[in-house]
Amino acid sequence: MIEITHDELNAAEVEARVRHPGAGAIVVFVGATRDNTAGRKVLALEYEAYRPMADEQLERVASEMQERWDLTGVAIAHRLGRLDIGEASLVVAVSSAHRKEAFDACHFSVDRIKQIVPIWKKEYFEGGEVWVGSQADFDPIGVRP
Amino acid sequence: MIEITHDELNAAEVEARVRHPGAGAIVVFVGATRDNTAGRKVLALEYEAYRPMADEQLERVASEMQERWDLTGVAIAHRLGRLDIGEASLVVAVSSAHRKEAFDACHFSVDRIKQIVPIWKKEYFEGGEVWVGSQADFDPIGVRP
Amino acid sequence: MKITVYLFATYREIAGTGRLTLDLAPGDTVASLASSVTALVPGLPPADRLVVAVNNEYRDHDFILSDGDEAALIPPVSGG
Amino acid sequence: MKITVYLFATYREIAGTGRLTLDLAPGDTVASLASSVTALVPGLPPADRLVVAVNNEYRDHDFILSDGDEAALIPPVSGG
Repeated sequence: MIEITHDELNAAEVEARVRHPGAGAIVVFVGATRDNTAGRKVLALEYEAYRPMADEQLERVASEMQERWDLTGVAIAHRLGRLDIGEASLVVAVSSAHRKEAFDACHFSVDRIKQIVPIWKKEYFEGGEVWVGSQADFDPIGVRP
Repeated sequence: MIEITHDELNAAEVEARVRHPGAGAIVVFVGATRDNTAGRKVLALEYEAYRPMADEQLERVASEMQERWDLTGVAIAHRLGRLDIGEASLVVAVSSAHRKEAFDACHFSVDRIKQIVPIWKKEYFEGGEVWVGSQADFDPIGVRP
Repeated sequence: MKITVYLFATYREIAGTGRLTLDLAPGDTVASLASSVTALVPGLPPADRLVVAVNNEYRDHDFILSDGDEAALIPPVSGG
Repeated sequence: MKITVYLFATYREIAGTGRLTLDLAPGDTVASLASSVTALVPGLPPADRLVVAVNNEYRDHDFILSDGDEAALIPPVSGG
């Protein structure tokens, strides 16, 4: 249910993994690379992961979701490597009997991935590049799910 | 951006309609037909709409979303006719620069569709069938978005 | 004046038809329409509880109808 | 004891390498490791601010290391 890959992500394929006869709601999140950050034009992005820790932390996020909500399926896929603008970097699919659980769990997962999963994004601008990430907000041990 | 159809829904196709270079987040909701309601086994479902009022009310939901949140795309597709268990009855796709807007707008749309859009669902059980819908909760004029 | 009234889902099944034509007086409101329909069709909810759309818009019971309006009785919706 | 330390993203670029090997004493903690790395690699954040994983788990600075542990300096993450 967890996948980290250099291949292009296919949201439909990730969604298919959470289909279930008892699922009334499926919520899919697709994180895509934007053409700007704070008004500055972004040309491309690159994602790097610490594996297998990133895989284990994604598994942990999925477990936290399953513990906290009554879900019929969870699937998470994260892309690595160089991405063009508009390409999907993250796909999370969640299914549940009812929609509130699916929405809440899916939203939680994205927040949580951005707190604890050791994956880093570099943005390439015209004439520069920068690793994204805020030292001030980063506290993967202290932050609670 | 609004579609009411007797054909099978394709979530990937609906999602593709909201892709945008400024979109960092796409949230897709898929409403699927469940195999049970309050523990009773459901065999199939049927959706009926009052058209073109249903189309107009779906457009209204999309407009309310666009007014309330800063979105880069909205697409809604609702299925009509007879559906087997597990088939998608509703797909909503929302894109935005940031994920909170996309999640909130998408969740809102589903709640709102269930308040005001003149579409009805009939559930077929073994030995019976019933039109779903609660008279007590139905107040499409009084309810505010 | 002639007003066409469409019925859907459970109301259509109760009435045994999806469409009625009512002859109402000029100045008649949605409330008059609802009373006329419940008088014609036994088994519907009470007239004052009926939700009515006129020309594809939800309308209050004091809304005044015009000749040729298309009305619809809207049972509790259950799409999604 | 030998401890391997991996560096990622901005830390890897600052260090010019993705991997260091430290020779630490038995009983040394994550805090000792962080100090050793910042002494070796100028330009990193202060040692007490470094987030460290040991064998794929985030660990507090008082966590005691064992021979053969795989450690990693984790810069602020930005996946998703």
